[in-house]
Order: sequence, then C-alpha cells, then structure tokens
Amino acid sequence: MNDDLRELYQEVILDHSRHPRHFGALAGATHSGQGYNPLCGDRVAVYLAVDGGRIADIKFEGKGCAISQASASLMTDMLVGRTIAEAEKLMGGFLHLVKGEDAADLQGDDRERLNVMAGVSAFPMRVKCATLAWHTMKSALEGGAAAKTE
Amino acid sequence: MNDDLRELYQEVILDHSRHPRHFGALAGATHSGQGYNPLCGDRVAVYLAVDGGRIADIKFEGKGCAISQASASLMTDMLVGRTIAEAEKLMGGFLHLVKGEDAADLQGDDRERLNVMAGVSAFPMRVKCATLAWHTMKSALEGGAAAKTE
Amino acid sequence: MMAQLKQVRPTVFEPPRADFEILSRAIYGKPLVYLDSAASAQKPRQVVDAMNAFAANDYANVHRGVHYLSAAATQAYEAARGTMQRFLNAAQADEIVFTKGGTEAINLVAYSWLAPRIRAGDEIVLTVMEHHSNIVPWHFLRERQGAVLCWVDVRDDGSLDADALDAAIGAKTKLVAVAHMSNVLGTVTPLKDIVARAHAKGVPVLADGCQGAVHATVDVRGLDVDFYALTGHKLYGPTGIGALYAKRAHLEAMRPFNGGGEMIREVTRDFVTYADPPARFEAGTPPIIESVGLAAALDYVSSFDRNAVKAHEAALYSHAREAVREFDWLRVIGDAAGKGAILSFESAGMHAHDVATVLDREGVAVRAGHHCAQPLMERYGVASTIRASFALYNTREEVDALIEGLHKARKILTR
Amino acid sequence: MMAQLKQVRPTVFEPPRADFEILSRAIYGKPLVYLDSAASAQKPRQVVDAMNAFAANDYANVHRGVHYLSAAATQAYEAARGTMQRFLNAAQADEIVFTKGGTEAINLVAYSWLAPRIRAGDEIVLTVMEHHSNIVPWHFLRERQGAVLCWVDVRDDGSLDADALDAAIGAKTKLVAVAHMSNVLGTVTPLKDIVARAHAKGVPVLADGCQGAVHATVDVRGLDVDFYALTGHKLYGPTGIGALYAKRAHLEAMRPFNGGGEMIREVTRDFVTYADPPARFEAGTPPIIESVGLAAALDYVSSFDRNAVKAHEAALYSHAREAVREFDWLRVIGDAAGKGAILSFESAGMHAHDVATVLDREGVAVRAGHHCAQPLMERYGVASTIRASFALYNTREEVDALIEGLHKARKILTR
Ligand SMILES: Cc1ncc(COP(=O)(O)O)c(C=O)c1O
Ligand SMILES: Cc1ncc(COP(=O)(O)O)c(C=O)c1O
Repeated sequence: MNDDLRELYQEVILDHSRHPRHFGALAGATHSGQGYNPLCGDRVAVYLAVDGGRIADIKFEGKGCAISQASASLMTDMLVGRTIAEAEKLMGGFLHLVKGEDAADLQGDDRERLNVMAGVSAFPMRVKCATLAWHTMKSALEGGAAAKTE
Repeated sequence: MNDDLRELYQEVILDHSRHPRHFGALAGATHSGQGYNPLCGDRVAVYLAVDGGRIADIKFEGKGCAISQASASLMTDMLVGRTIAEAEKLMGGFLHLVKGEDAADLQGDDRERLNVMAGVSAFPMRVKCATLAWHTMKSALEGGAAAKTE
Repeated sequence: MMAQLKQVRPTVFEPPRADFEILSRAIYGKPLVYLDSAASAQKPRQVVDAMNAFAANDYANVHRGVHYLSAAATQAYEAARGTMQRFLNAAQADEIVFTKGGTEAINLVAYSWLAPRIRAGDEIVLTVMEHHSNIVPWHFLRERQGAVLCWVDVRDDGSLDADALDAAIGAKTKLVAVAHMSNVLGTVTPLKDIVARAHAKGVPVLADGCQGAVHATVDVRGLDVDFYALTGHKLYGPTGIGALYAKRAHLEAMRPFNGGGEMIREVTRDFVTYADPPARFEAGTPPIIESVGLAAALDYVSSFDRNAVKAHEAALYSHAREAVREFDWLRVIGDAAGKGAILSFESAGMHAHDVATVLDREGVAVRAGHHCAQPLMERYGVASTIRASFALYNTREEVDALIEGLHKARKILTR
Repeated sequence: MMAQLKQVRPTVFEPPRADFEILSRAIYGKPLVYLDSAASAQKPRQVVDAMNAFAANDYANVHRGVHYLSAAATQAYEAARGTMQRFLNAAQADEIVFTKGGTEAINLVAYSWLAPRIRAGDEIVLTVMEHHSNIVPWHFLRERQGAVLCWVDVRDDGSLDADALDAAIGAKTKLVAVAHMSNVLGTVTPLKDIVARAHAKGVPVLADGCQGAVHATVDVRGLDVDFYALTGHKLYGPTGIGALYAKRAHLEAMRPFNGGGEMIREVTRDFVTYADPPARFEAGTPPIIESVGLAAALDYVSSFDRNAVKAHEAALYSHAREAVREFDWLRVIGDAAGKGAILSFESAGMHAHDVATVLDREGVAVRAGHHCAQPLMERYGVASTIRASFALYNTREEVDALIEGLHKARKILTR
C-alpha cells in the first residue's frame, strides 16, 4: 500500500471519521458557524459555549469525507477547555501543518496529537477538506459569517 | 510589376475609378438602392429610371476603392438601355466572373467588356469590393433594401 | 452484401492510444488511467499539430485584413464553421456561432434570445439532470425578470419521462432546456420526441449537447432542435472554444450579446447597427487558433466509424457495470437503457473524495463531486458521486484498473 | 556606474526573429513583412511549446477534480493568474479574471458592474479614439437603459486633452472608459492623470489596455485604475483568452455575467448562490491551455528589457515616420508626442484597400480599414486608413520594404 495513503488514512483518522467526538447540536451555544466546501459538498456546523474567554463546550455536525470529519472531530477534542487566544494559536499552527508549511508554533502534546493530520500536506487537493472545520470555528469565534473553502 | 496586380489595376479600371461614368444623383428615379461594405467603409448609391421594363437611365454615387468605383461605373455603362431581364442575366454572369467561377452565361461583347474585372478573382479579399455596386443594383430592382457585403 | 456483413460483425475498434501522448505518462509511478473524459477529453496529436501548423504558417487576425495571412486565417476560421455545420448537419454554415465554450453558448441563448422575450410568470421547463450551465442562466432570468423554472424529474433509473416533460409544458412556457446526454447519469434523452412535442405546443427547445455531441452523431435538422450547444474540449478539441447551433430564423431575431469589433455594421457617436448573424454574436477577436483545432478534432472524431466507437465505449461501460455488481457497498446512479459510457456511483461508508484519492494514487483519474449537477445530487439524496467516464482511447484493462482500485479503496478506507 | 552607462547607451535590441517561425515564410515568393501586430501578434515558439508541453503532460479540467492531472492543471491555471497579477502589478491574484479576450473583459464590466448601477440619463464618458470594443458595450446601456454617452474629442495631432476629459465628467457620470493606447493613432493617454481627476469627482475609470499592455509595463496600482482590460493574442499569446483586472472591492460588488459551472456556491431548484470573485465571473470550463500560453507569453515579454524593446519599436516608428515625410500625397493620422509604434495614414487619390493590396503582393502585411474605430475615422473625415504597426520582432529592413511598397503602390495606382 502506498505510503502517502497510509499516512493520510491512519487508523486514528478513520476512527475519528467513523466515531466523531462531540457530534451533535449544542443547547445554549454562545457562538456558531456554518462551513461549506462547494467543490465536494462537504458541510460542517460548529457550536460553541464560550464562558469567560474560555471554550467551555463544543459540538459539531457535518457530512463529508473522512478527512473533513476526522479533522472536525479532532478539532473539537483539542479545543474544548482552551482560552480563545490558545484556540487561535492552535488554529494557526494547524493550518501551517496541513499545508506542509513550517508549524514551529505547534509544540509538545498539541503537535503530537495534530501530527495525525500532517499527511494531508502530500495531498494538496485535500487540504481544504482538512481545514473546513477550522475555518468554520474561526468564523464562529469572529461572529459567525458562513465559512467556505473555495 | 506583379502580373496579378497589372491585371487587377488595368488602365481601364483606373480610368473608370478616376472618371466614373454616370456619376451623380438622378432626378425622377423610379428605383434606388444603398450599398455599404462595413469591412472597408465603401458606400454606393444607385438610382434607376425604369420605363416599360427597360432601364432608361442609371446614376450612381459612391466613395471607395478603385475596384468598387470602377465596378460601379462599368456597371452603369453596361446596364443602361437594357431590359430588367437582361440586366439580371448580366449581373449573374458578373458575379461568376469575379469569383473565378464558370461565367459561360457571359458572352460576346458583354464578356469582352466585363473581362477587365476578371483579375479580381485572384484577390479573394477584394471580391466584395467588386460586387458591392452590383448587389446594390439588384436590391434596387427588387425594391431597395440596403445591400451589404459582409 | 458488404454492408450487411459489416452490420453483423462490427469493426473491432482499436483505441488510438498512440495519438494521445499524455496517455503513456505515469502518475506516482503507475500508468495513467484517464477516466475523466466527461470533464474534459485529452487532445490527439492531430489537433495539436493542426494548431501548431496554423500558428507557424497562416496566423493573423481574421476578417478585417486585406493581406494574405489575414485571408488565410479568415478562410481557416470560416472553414471551421463549415466543418461544424457538417458535423451537426446544419442547413447553413451561418447557423453556427463560435463561442468560448458550451456554457457561453447557452448563456448566449439566455441573453440574446430569451431575456428580451420573457416576462414575469413565464416559464422555462428543464430537467433535474441538467448541468449548472443549463440551469444558472435560467436562474438569472428568474432573479432578474421573474421567470419561473419548471423542473421535470427523472425516473429512478435516470431515464427521462418524455410524458412528464410534455406535461410540464404549458401556456406560459417559453423554452424547454434539456440535456442531450447527462454528464452524471449518462442518460441520453429522447430529444427528437421532446422537440416534436414541444413544437406541437409552439415551444422551442434548447439542447445542451456538451456530452451528447461526443458520443453519437448529431443531426440538428433531423432532430429539428432550435438551439444546440456544444463545447470543444470534450470533443477532443482545444479549450477556449465551443459553438451554438441555432436555426437561422432564431439567430436573425436575436439581439447582440457582447459588444465590440466584428459584430457591428456601423458605429457612430449616437447610434450603432449590427452585423448579420453569426458575426453579430462573435464580438472581438474570436478563438482563431482554437477554431482550427476544433475543426481538426471534428475531423478526427469523424475519421472513425462512429458506431464502432460507440460500441467500444458501450463495451467498456458494460464491463465496468458488470464488475461493480459484486460490490454490495456500491450504488450505481443512472441505469437507463441506451445510456452513454458514464458510470456514476456512491459507496456506503466511503466518501467520494476519499475513494478518488485512493484511485488517484493508483494512477486512476476519476471525478468525485457534484459534477455541476447539484439538483441531481439532491434528487438522489447524495452530496457527491464518483464518476468514471469512458472515451474512445480507453481500454478494457483500464476498466480493470478501476475495479482493482475500488477494491483497494475499500480495503484502505473501511479497515 | 554600470547602471549609468546602461542609461547612456541603451542595450541594442536584437529582434528575436528565430522565435517566430512564421516570420521566415514567403508570401507570393517575397519574404513576409508582418506589420499587422496591432491586429494580432505572432506567437513565439516559447508560447507554442508551453501549450504543447502542458497538453502532452498535464492536461485535465480544472478545479473540480481530486486527481493528479486535475491538480496539475488547476495549479497551472492559477499560476497563470499569478503571472498576470505580477505583470500588471495587481495587489492580489484574485483581482484577475480570465476572459475570452479584451472585448469580453470590457463587456464584463458593462454587464456586471455598470448595468445594475446605471439609470436613464446617467453618463458614460469616453473618447472618440476608442475601439468599438470600448464603445458598443456602452451603446448597449444607451439602447437598453437610457445611458448617455459623452464623447471627448482628441486634438488634431491625436493627443488626448486631459482637461477636456475632466470637463466632460459631471454629476451624472458613472464611468470613464478610455484607451490606454489607441490602436489607430498610437496615442498613449495620460491615464494616471485621468484616473486621479476622475477619482477626485468620485468616478471610476476603465482603461482599455489591449494595446497599452503590449508596449509598456503596466502598473495598475500605480495608476490606481479601477478596471484594466487586456487581450492575450496581441501580447504574443494565444487567441481565446484575455483578462480583466478590477479592484477587489469592485469585483465583490459585481453581479455574475455568464452562468454555469465553477461560478456558483450552491444551486438548488429554487435559488442559486454565487462563488467569490474571480470564480464568480469564470463560468464554465475556462481557456485552460490558453492560460498556460498566456503566462508563457507574459514571461516571454518580461524576459526582455522592456525599455529596450520600447526604444526598438520607437526607432522603427521614427524611421517610418521620417521616410513618409517625403510623400506629399500621404497624410499621417496621429502624431502625438510619446506615441506608440503605430503608423496610420491616408493617401490622396489612393484608397487604403488598393494600397494594402499592392503592399500585400510585395509581402508586406498591413491593415486597411476603419480598425474598429469608426467614430475616429469620422473625426478625421476618412473612411479608412492604412495602418502599419511595429512589434518587437520587426526590423529596420522591414520598414524599408514598407516604404518601397508604398512607392510601388503609388506607381501602380496613379499611373
Ligand atoms: C452536460 C454539460 N453541459 C454543459 C457543460 C459546460 O461546458 P463548458 O464547461 O465547456 O462550458 C458541461 C461540461 O462541463 C456538461 O457536461
Ligand atoms: C484598443 C483595443 N481595444 C480592444 C480590442 C479588442 O480586443 P479583442 O479583439 O482581442 O477582444 C482591440 C483589438 O482588437 C484594441 O486594439
């Protein structure tokens, strides 16, 4: 089997995509955002409960490819409990990582957990799948205009 | 000097273009037509006095290249005094001649006089210059919609 | 006797692989298996050579020049129009308007023919299998002028019910806009019947022939269709060119679309008059070199026994169709009788993009997505499908590579 | 020190004849002397080779595909956009919309930006030297929506009086549409000044750069121009492609033009939403192979010292201009200071088409006609002119051939 493919479709990714964490709607959300990738039809909605500058809870709903669903699931897992400033830093690092750019801002445990997505960088046509949820999260935090990745 | 050019710009042609016969307006015209070649801006107007099925008088006005002016002048010279049926036959023959097609319908003296225009057939981009006045004459006889040669 | 023999034993069609240099390239070390011709076909060397020779010997701008090269270029351009006329069996060459592509051909009808004729409440009948290029121009007329879009459904197998289409045509219908062949389902619509029934109610028909013209001979006169749009790059021709066939009377009644050089009779400060069709609709310098390439592509396509090509493509499709029957996790979308060589499917538990990514690493190029047919995706309740499309250069071995790739995708993505 | 030396003795520019195969062909047994580049330029082998290599290695449809070739083609297409951005010094690549040509670029502004903004009585300011492509789209708005065209005259020498243009801009002016360089007079307009003064009155400016972009570097940011239209085939690039530069804010405020694939966000039966620019304006399969050729053409042009090219063309023009001074039967039209390398003239007693026909038999290709600028012909009281235009590949000997040909024409036509 092709190495790049093995790297892309790791067990962790497939597991996240099949058993997404934090899936569903969130009663009492303070922020939400809608994301859509018109190229493949992937959709994602994220719901956030922010309390005192900290992300107290996250949920997401969506439909799409393994990469986009896994990425959304992983994101919710990693962002819950963080401050908004921390979340933004992580988002920036993630974008660098999946584009194959220098992701020096990602370190330690964060780096290790997000590394499962690094394989995406070998598939330029799939980067947008990986970033959809993250862009949507960003727009939710910024006030909720629909995110998109054309 | 190039043979084709000599053939095209014969003395007779240049003479007709410089000293056009039957040039001007025609008081008491029964038919008239306007011709325009949008590609080069050539214009021609023909005026006819038809009497008992016979072209009693013709005049033309126009502005354009040597070929178009000579062709108009020659046409008026040759059509005056003819019946409409004769004129139509001559027009058909002329069109064949300048396109380099079989012009068997042109004979005798007519053939000889029109032969000065035969050189046009070696210049496909100029055929429309030669035919403008003739198309205009045809449309005048048919009732006078503006002729054009795009 | 010979003719009969030929019918009994059709020529075995040998895919002309050598004409397509790109087909011998490798992708990630694997031979390219190009099954995306419905998106765009590869170009044979005959097309590329014709364009190169023209550029090297006869190129100049068309129409306005007296000089030799301009005459040569004009002749080549107008000859291409004649080639297209014959390809479609149009009555006259000046019923052919060259456009930048199939999309522009349809927009030309929307802007120049329908827009000045349609009023709020007037209806346009179209089908759910249309490509966005045969939907969005009509949505513009809805948004801007209050037109109403009347959608005709397809049957579950993807076939079009001509009765349903006929029933949708009412007193307010101004146009029927329908694909000749669907780019997703492969369905070939009963165009002749549709036209006859629409005409019986006095309604003109526009056929989107972007796919239809590739896979069978088109006879616009036999079909009696009013407008027929097609695109060069799917016909093994260059990008940047397409064509609209329209009946002469329609063209004459159409107002200009783009304004500029070539399409006028006279321009003054105060007014403008327009050239006759087709020039009226070809503002600006046209795709001159592309017209030469397109003519070469039509000649290329016509150089084969087109029925043999069709049989070849049908055989590839059948082979693929049969092979995927064993995949119980795969649902084929579009199974109409007589359909063209396009296989679309979704797969349970695997997203189209993931499958396409795995196939790609095997060298197999397919499309994954909505194929610019979102209403059709909606109709079948899918966000996207995988589409493998077969062209005259494809082989049975390439179909096998697709099937093999699908096995792999299943193994990787559902492990 | 070096830089200074270079300024004192500019590089002698050697016309790259070998790059243009067509230039070594014969016409009626005489060497081709191609002086019709303002109508369309010949294509260097670098452009043809780039297109061939792309077609042979990387061709597929763009944007919608996951597979390797589609990614490669998308990358090439978007890279071409970046090349155009740098060529024009635009701020962002997504301020570049690829069109089918310069004409369509201007029509795009008319249909998508101005049409929804203009009311009966609103004014469009333009000059009498505009090409029909920068006139007819505005006539459409006059015919269809009651816009008023306000014409600015040129001075007798063909130069544009920026004061006169400024004076024409009033409270109802919605757009100034002006050529960067005239295709007949060769006049280069004071675009930066025009833009500054129009902006002072809150009026945007569209520059028709179809000629301007060929003969000098363009800096849309420095000019602060709102819209800049250009065409590929005059820039030594392929036919079938052009581009519109527009400021991002304008693009975002523009409604779609053609409807179809690629330009939508979402299509349903009942509504449609549109993609962001530039995709919003690139409906259908774009001129993909042509984009590669256009990028190669821009790279080709940029590979020279553009000031040296300009000086070379100016020297050819001066040589011709001086030589025709001795012809008292010839009137040059367009003598503005700083003009580009286009020589237009009429000749007493000889019609332009007759002259061009004689020149053609000498191998000399020039244009004769109205050059799609009828209001300008009207302004100078001529039906047509002869136009010789000089490009980077022309030589002093070719100018001599033109002069020689004019002597012959005189001899033949006035004997
Ligand atoms: C059925 C159909 N119609 C229209 C089009 C549009 O053609 P183009 O993109 O060449 O304008 C396509 C292809 O994209 C198609 O498959
Ligand atoms: C000044 C000017 N504007 C616009 C155009 C139109 O360009 P195109 O014919 O490539 O659309 C031309 C050339 O024909 C031109 O010279």
